[in-house]
Amino acid sequence: MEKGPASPEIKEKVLAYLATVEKAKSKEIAAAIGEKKADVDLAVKELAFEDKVEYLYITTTFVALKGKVGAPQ
Amino acid sequence: MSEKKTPQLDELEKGQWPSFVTEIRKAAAKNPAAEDLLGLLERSYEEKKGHWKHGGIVGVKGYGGGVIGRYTDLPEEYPNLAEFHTIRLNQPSGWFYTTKSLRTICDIWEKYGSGLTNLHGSTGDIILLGTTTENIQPAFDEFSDAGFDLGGSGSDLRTPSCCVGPARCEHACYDTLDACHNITNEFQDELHRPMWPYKFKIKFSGCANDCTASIARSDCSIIGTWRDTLRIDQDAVKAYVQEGLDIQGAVCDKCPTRALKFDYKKNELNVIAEECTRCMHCINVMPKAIRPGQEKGATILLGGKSTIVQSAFMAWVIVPFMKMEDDYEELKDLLRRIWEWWDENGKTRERIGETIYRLGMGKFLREVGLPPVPQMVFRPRANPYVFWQQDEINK
Amino acid sequence: MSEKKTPQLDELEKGQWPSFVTEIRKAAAKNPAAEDLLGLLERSYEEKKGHWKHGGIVGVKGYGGGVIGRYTDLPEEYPNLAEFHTIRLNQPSGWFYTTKSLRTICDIWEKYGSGLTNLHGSTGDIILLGTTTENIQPAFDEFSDAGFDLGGSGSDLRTPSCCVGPARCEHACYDTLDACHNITNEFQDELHRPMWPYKFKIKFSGCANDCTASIARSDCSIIGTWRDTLRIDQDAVKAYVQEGLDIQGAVCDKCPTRALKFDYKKNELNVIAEECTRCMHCINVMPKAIRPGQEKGATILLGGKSTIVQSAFMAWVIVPFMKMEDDYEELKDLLRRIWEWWDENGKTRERIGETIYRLGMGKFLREVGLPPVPQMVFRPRANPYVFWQQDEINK
Amino acid sequence: MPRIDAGPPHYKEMLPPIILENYGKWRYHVIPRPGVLKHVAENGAELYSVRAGSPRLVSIDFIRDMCALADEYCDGFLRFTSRNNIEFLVSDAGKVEPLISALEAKGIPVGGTGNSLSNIVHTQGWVHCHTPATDASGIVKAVMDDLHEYFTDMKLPAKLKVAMACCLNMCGAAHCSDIAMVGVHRTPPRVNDEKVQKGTEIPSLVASCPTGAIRPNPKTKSVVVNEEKCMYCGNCYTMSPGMEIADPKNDGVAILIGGKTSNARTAPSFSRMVIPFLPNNPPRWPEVTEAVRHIVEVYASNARQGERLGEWVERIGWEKFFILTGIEFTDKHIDDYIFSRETFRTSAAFKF
Amino acid sequence: MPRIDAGPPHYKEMLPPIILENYGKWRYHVIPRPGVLKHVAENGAELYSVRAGSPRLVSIDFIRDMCALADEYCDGFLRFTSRNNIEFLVSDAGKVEPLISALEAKGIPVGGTGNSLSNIVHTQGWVHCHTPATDASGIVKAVMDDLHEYFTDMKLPAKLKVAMACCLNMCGAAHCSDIAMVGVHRTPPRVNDEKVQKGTEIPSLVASCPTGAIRPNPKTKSVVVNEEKCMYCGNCYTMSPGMEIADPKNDGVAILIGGKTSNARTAPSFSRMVIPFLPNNPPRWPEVTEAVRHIVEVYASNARQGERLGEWVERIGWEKFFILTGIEFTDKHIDDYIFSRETFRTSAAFKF
Ligand code: SRM
Ligand code: SRM
Ligand code: SRM
Ligand code: SRM
Ligand code: SF4
Ligand code: SF4
Ligand code: SF4
Ligand code: SF4
Ligand code: SF4
Ligand code: SF4
Ligand code: SF4
Ligand code: SF4
Repeated sequence: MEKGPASPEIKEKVLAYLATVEKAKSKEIAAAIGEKKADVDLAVKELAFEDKVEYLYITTTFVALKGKVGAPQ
Repeated sequence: MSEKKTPQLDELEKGQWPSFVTEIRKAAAKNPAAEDLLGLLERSYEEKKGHWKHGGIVGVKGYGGGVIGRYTDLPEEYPNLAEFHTIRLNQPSGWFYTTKSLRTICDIWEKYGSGLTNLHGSTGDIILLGTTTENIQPAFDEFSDAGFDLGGSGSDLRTPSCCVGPARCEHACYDTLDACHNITNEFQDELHRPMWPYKFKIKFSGCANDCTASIARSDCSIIGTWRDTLRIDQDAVKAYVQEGLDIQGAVCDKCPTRALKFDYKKNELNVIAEECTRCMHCINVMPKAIRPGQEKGATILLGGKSTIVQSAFMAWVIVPFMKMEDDYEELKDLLRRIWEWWDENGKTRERIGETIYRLGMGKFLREVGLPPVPQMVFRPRANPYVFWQQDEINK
Repeated sequence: MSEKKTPQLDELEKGQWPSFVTEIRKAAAKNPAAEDLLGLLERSYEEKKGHWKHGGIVGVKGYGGGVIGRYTDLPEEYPNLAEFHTIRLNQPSGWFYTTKSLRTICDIWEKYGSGLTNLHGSTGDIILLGTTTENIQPAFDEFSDAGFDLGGSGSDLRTPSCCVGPARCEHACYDTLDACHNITNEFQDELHRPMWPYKFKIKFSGCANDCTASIARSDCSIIGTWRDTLRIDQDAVKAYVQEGLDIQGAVCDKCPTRALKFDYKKNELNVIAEECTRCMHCINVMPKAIRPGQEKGATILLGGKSTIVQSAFMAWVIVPFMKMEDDYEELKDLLRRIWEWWDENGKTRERIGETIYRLGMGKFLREVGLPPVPQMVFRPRANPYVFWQQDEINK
Repeated sequence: MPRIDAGPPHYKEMLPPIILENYGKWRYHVIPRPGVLKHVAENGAELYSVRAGSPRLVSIDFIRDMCALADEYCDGFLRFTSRNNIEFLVSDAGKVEPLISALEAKGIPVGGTGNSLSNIVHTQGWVHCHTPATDASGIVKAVMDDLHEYFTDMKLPAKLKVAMACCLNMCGAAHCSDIAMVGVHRTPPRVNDEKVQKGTEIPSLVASCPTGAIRPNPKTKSVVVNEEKCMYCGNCYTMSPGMEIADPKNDGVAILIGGKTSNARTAPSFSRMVIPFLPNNPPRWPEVTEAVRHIVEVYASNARQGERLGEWVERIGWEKFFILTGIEFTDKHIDDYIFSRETFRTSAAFKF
Repeated sequence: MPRIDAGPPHYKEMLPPIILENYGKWRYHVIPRPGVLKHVAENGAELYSVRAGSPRLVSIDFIRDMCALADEYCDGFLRFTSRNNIEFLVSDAGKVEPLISALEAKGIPVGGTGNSLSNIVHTQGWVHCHTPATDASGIVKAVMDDLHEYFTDMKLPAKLKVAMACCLNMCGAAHCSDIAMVGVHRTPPRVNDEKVQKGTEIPSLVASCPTGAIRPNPKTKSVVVNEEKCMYCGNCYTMSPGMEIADPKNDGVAILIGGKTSNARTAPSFSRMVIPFLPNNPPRWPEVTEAVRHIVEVYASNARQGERLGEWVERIGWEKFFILTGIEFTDKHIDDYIFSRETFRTSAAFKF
């Protein structure tokens, strides 16, 4: 199933939201910006390729702006 | 190289079973991280505790999983273990390899990693144990060029795996290798970009022997079966009698539903079709004489997981019989509906089985659109606490 | 008297089974409350709902239970049901009566009540249905003079009951009637003065046939058993063979542990003593030939109750074998310790089984001082979530 | 001054001489005909117990009638069973048949022994309780009329224990019976704020709800019910008369089957729901009587000799039970409460 | 530019010609000797799979060694099993024995087929994980050394599947294995406030505790543990590195037995705890190896042919198992968690 390109507006909204938090689950992002979760997932995917966000595995997987959360001390 | 003493580990090089210590030592001969690992492990053996910190965030561009960050808590003493991450490579269906492909993996891993591996991880991946943050991306790039890709980790679809199936087993009721490969490729996004409440595992077994232990180890367990009647070759039955097999005792008496009748006089074995639950026992004992039926497919079970935290769950039947054909569209469609429901309803770190247990199977079935059938339960509920829907009551 | 039409109830006077409507009608002929009951019940049949209010507080001096207050919600229309309370009389062990004692009850109830009864209530009491607040005390006084006493209600010990046992049954492994009577008398305070988190029921069955359904219906179920080996009379076995009993099929094959071996040639039946679980099946089928062993006593089970609210619980083994002798001191002592623990730990309206389920069997056993034994479980725990005590760990 | 805490009468005062003499010395029994147990003592003494059906809800006239019979045929001794049958204790073999004739003349059935249907253990219903979802005595009468032949005959594969409970409190062993009829609600309680305010402890009421469906409503000093979460158990109504749960349009009867309490052969087991709802159709509840008869008949014609209802179903499998009876399987049959997990089929072996 | 989401290599590229030709056309198999499976295709083609034990944690040198053998004896094709054994896929019958000799010369055992002990499914332990209560590879090595004969021979009543998990996360099928060794903690986590403050979401941490033992401590901006309620599951440590649960003095190994996942004969079943704790005694864990061997031996000498460990215990009863093995039964064997109820003996029928 081809999902097509992500919506640029949603990508912006994701980035804007992530700037306000340390990290978030994509479900939370979707709720916060009022978009469908599937669309947010797609936006996050592209943003990850663009090196703007990254996935963090901290007992469950979160999304954060790239480099915002560091390695454990 | 190393001069450090490892008296405890040395003890584990004795004995008849091949030794993992010997393996680490082999790697240590060429790789300083592997060498430090010997020292660190000896220390753990002395102190009876591990020396690894909580995982950190490392990865490959565009991927949200497939790498497990690992750092020792004694970086001063074991500097080569300051970063010692794991890469999970998606194994080929059925864990089949050419020596060429395995050698390629070894070569790349020699270059970028400790030279230590697990063949395989419990989920099924090729586990490459120990590399640095810096080396992850270049290692991935080379593996990718060589035709390999990352497996899953985090809150995503985990690397599916399957039994040897039709490649080498006479019992396979569907093509487990093809199904595993097809589903894995279909859901690359789900595998590589974690976005769910928690992990989700799929395992494919070709028959009810369940050689991948899927019912215990996967959220979705796909077990081959048949809808018609098992097939008995009476000549082969007679041959088994000749060989001295106690058909009554070893086969009929152990059939859970007593569906098999052995006629001593004619040396004939017959099955009461509607009684057979396709448990595989008789076929296992007499593979030359008994075979699955011809209308083959799979039973889909959901919810398996291990103990943490709500207790272990075994997967339970949600579709008694599904044909495994047409590019698995029916299965894919079902998986999508299940994931959507779980994503909507699951709490963070809640496996699908736990979500259904918490919210009720009725709600799940209604919302995912699966018809309730008695095959879903060992027995109906003992309590009368039924939820009625608005359209079922009298206003 | 009554001119009111009861077309629906009339339908229930038809048919072969004796009719409770006919019974109410008989009482109605003499008693206005019983007459009103016919009307009220007909109304319930029309409206498909009950017409009784939540119970109220009524009772006998010095007693905290034994009377259930009941008021109709239609007192204007059915003035004789404005008060229609139930008196629970403690039945004699085994529900044995002389006609004289029954007639005495009838006479007193004719004087003070509606003339309607349940022989018996589900817990075992003589249920006297329908009297006024005013009449309760005088009725009690006369019952008391006639040798009867109240049963339990509310958060107290409920009226214990027992199977017919040694009075008429060859299987009885202890004296159920004596035990029931003795325990009832020992715990009159607990029976008559509610002081616990909730109700507590005891039922006595003489063997594992459990003819009082104690395992399902009582917090404490006391089931007769034996410690040695069941006794087989081979002559009687041969007689059953003569009569045509299929001993292999009807007895041996249905023994849950396959502990019985029938020798076709000698017509002899033997038991593997250590395999027998004393389920009673073989004895039930061949009472002339097989009897319980000689070292008799009882298994004590705890925690049975019906469905509200945590689901139904069946009672489980807490003492595999207890001798039922010495005035039942061992049992009494155990009951006191259990009640003390429950009183200390139970929440309001929490049955003992629910308290143990919530707090854990380990804690219960340790604090009540019962030794853990494998007989307490069908199987050990599947999870590894063990609680360790301070004195069991290394400091 | 009445005696206090004197306890029940001593049972020994109630026992006929033959029992006093042979107490604990019974050797074996046989069932010479349906409804009659013959117990033989070690010394050869013979006691005949004639078991008679009773509606349980009886008038003193009925009791006096029975006493008259007991005086005539058994020297004034009788007992009741744990299932509310009457047992006449006859020590003179010659009096058994005359007693039976006398009982039958009065319309009292004799039976309930051996492989038969015994009396239905039941509860108060609309006759005396405040929480019923249906009547008890009425359904019991209708079902016993319908299944009468199974009481007077011993033609079932094994004993058949039927129970009736008029609400989910399940007074009786409905939860462990071969067949249980249970009164059920299907709509959430309607909160009567006024009644709740009067004398209900709000915290206890909130705590009483097993699914956490009740929240306090500080404004009204009462509570509100989250209807989505409510499973109509009625426990809140037991706590407060303000939680009006009775709903004539939707209350009715559920059927559960396959429980037992004896330990013979198989462990005691819970009854399982096979019909989640049948309507309340007084006076004779035809849907209920038909459903019960149907289950009894399918059982009687399919089970093996000696197999209790639940043992039969467990042997053939529940999926087969639904096929054989034609009863529809729905999402309501699947447990979604605390111990649901153990009921899910965690196996790929089942029948189609 | 690396490929993204290209997926794993196609399995068909990895299959030897004999498999490509007979894919889905296998007719039956036999086990000519321990460690060798002979699969015969419909057209009579014969494939010999030689199964060899592996420590799983292997170096690239080991893999290259195995590749060399595969090149020599099976045209460069091999596979691994779901229990981490290596299978050499030999299409030339004459090469089977030479291959076995070559393997044995290298100290690689051949076996694990039919009624034998197969390889132990296991996990990371001190080698790579952050949460272990014990090591995995070390115990596995010690146990496999000790039980070697059961791998190379087929003298057990049935297949024996052993698993090892180094903490209660139980990575692997330990919860459904014939024998499972599981790393356990026995003391509550020690809260390291500083670490908790750094990067732990307190509400998630509190919610992670299954027994509600963790409460927030607003003063320290950390949490406190109610030690009475803690059952040492370690889930809080997974959530936060500040919940230090590892305790060298008290961590160790529990033994669970009797699980299975196949549907043959009996339904898949969970493993049950029989030894709640054995001490961590590296390097060879003598208490653990002895306990496992003892259970295997009692099973081997008591079970019937074809009976899996759990099937045997369920037939004889767990009370009998404790007698036969002499293992002490304690309060720790009795479940006190969510699904405890189903494990209680609600029956008066049991063995003494
Ligand atoms: C590597 C592996 C063990 C091995 O040596 O083989 C493994 C290792 C870890 N598992 Fe696992 N699990 C591995 C297979 C499993 C399995 C078995 C399976 O997949 O068949 C299970 C049981 C089945 C299941 O999923 O329930 C399993 C159940 C867990 C759990 C408990 C999850 C649960 O809901 O019950 C956790 C805890 C968690 O996720 O926070 C966990 C967590 C972990 C973590 C990530 C530790 C953590 O808390 O973050 C471990 C990383 C170790 C490391 O540093 O390398 N691992 N884990 C396995 C993955 C290899 C692979 O990809 O092939
Ligand atoms: C009269 C009787 C039914 C009958 O027609 O036989 C009865 C009637 C009531 N029961 Fe019961 N129970 C009666 C035996 C039982 C039994 C059976 C038994 O004792 O063997 C049970 C199931 C076993 C058990 O105890 O769990 C039973 C389980 C309940 C429950 C649920 C308790 C639970 O924890 O599961 C309640 C609800 C409550 O206590 O609030 C209850 C509550 C009631 C109340 C008091 C209603 C209430 O909520 O206040 C009923 C009074 C009716 C009335 O107005 O007369 N009754 N109740 C039985 C007592 C007669 C007697 O003393 O001989
Ligand atoms: C009179 C009574 C005891 C009492 O103190 O009142 C009684 C009396 C006898 N029972 Fe019972 N049982 C009585 C209630 C029970 C109950 C409880 C109940 O019905 O609620 C049970 C457990 C029910 C269950 O399992 O769900 C019960 C399960 C048995 C069994 C086991 C049946 C089975 O195979 O599961 C036997 C053995 C047998 O009949 O083979 C038995 C056997 C007997 C014997 C044969 C014992 C004897 O040797 O005297 C008595 C005659 C049985 C008969 O009716 O054929 N009795 N029996 C009860 C009669 C109730 C009635 O009126 O029908
Ligand atoms: C190679 C492998 C599949 C794979 O894709 O890797 C496999 C292969 C076969 N299995 Fe399996 N099973 C394999 C793991 C399993 C598992 C999973 C596990 O071990 O974790 C199970 C379920 C375990 C459980 O129940 O706990 C499993 C349960 C069976 C059974 C059912 C045994 C039983 O009676 O319970 C059979 C039937 C039999 O052997 O009679 C079976 C039969 C077979 C047969 C005979 C099928 C065939 O005709 O080819 C194969 C040879 C069995 C042998 O070793 O004697 N296979 N088999 C796995 C080898 C693992 C190993 O190295 O030992
Ligand atoms: S699960 Fe069935 S088909 Fe797959 S390898 Fe095992 S026996 Fe063969
Ligand atoms: S597959 Fe299992 S259930 Fe079916 S006949 Fe064979 S042994 Fe019986
Ligand atoms: S429980 Fe046993 S002793 Fe009591 S009446 Fe029933 S069969 Fe007899
Ligand atoms: S009492 Fe039950 S377990 Fe014991 S021998 Fe008889 S049938 Fe078997
Ligand atoms: S079952 Fe319910 S309605 Fe019936 S008597 Fe018991 S409490 Fe009352
Ligand atoms: S009926 Fe039961 S579930 Fe519904 S609100 Fe009342 S207590 Fe809660
Ligand atoms: S079982 Fe526990 S310690 Fe072992 S690898 Fe899995 S998560 Fe780590
Ligand atoms: S170890 Fe488990 S039980 Fe103990 S505090 Fe942590 S999460 Fe809670």
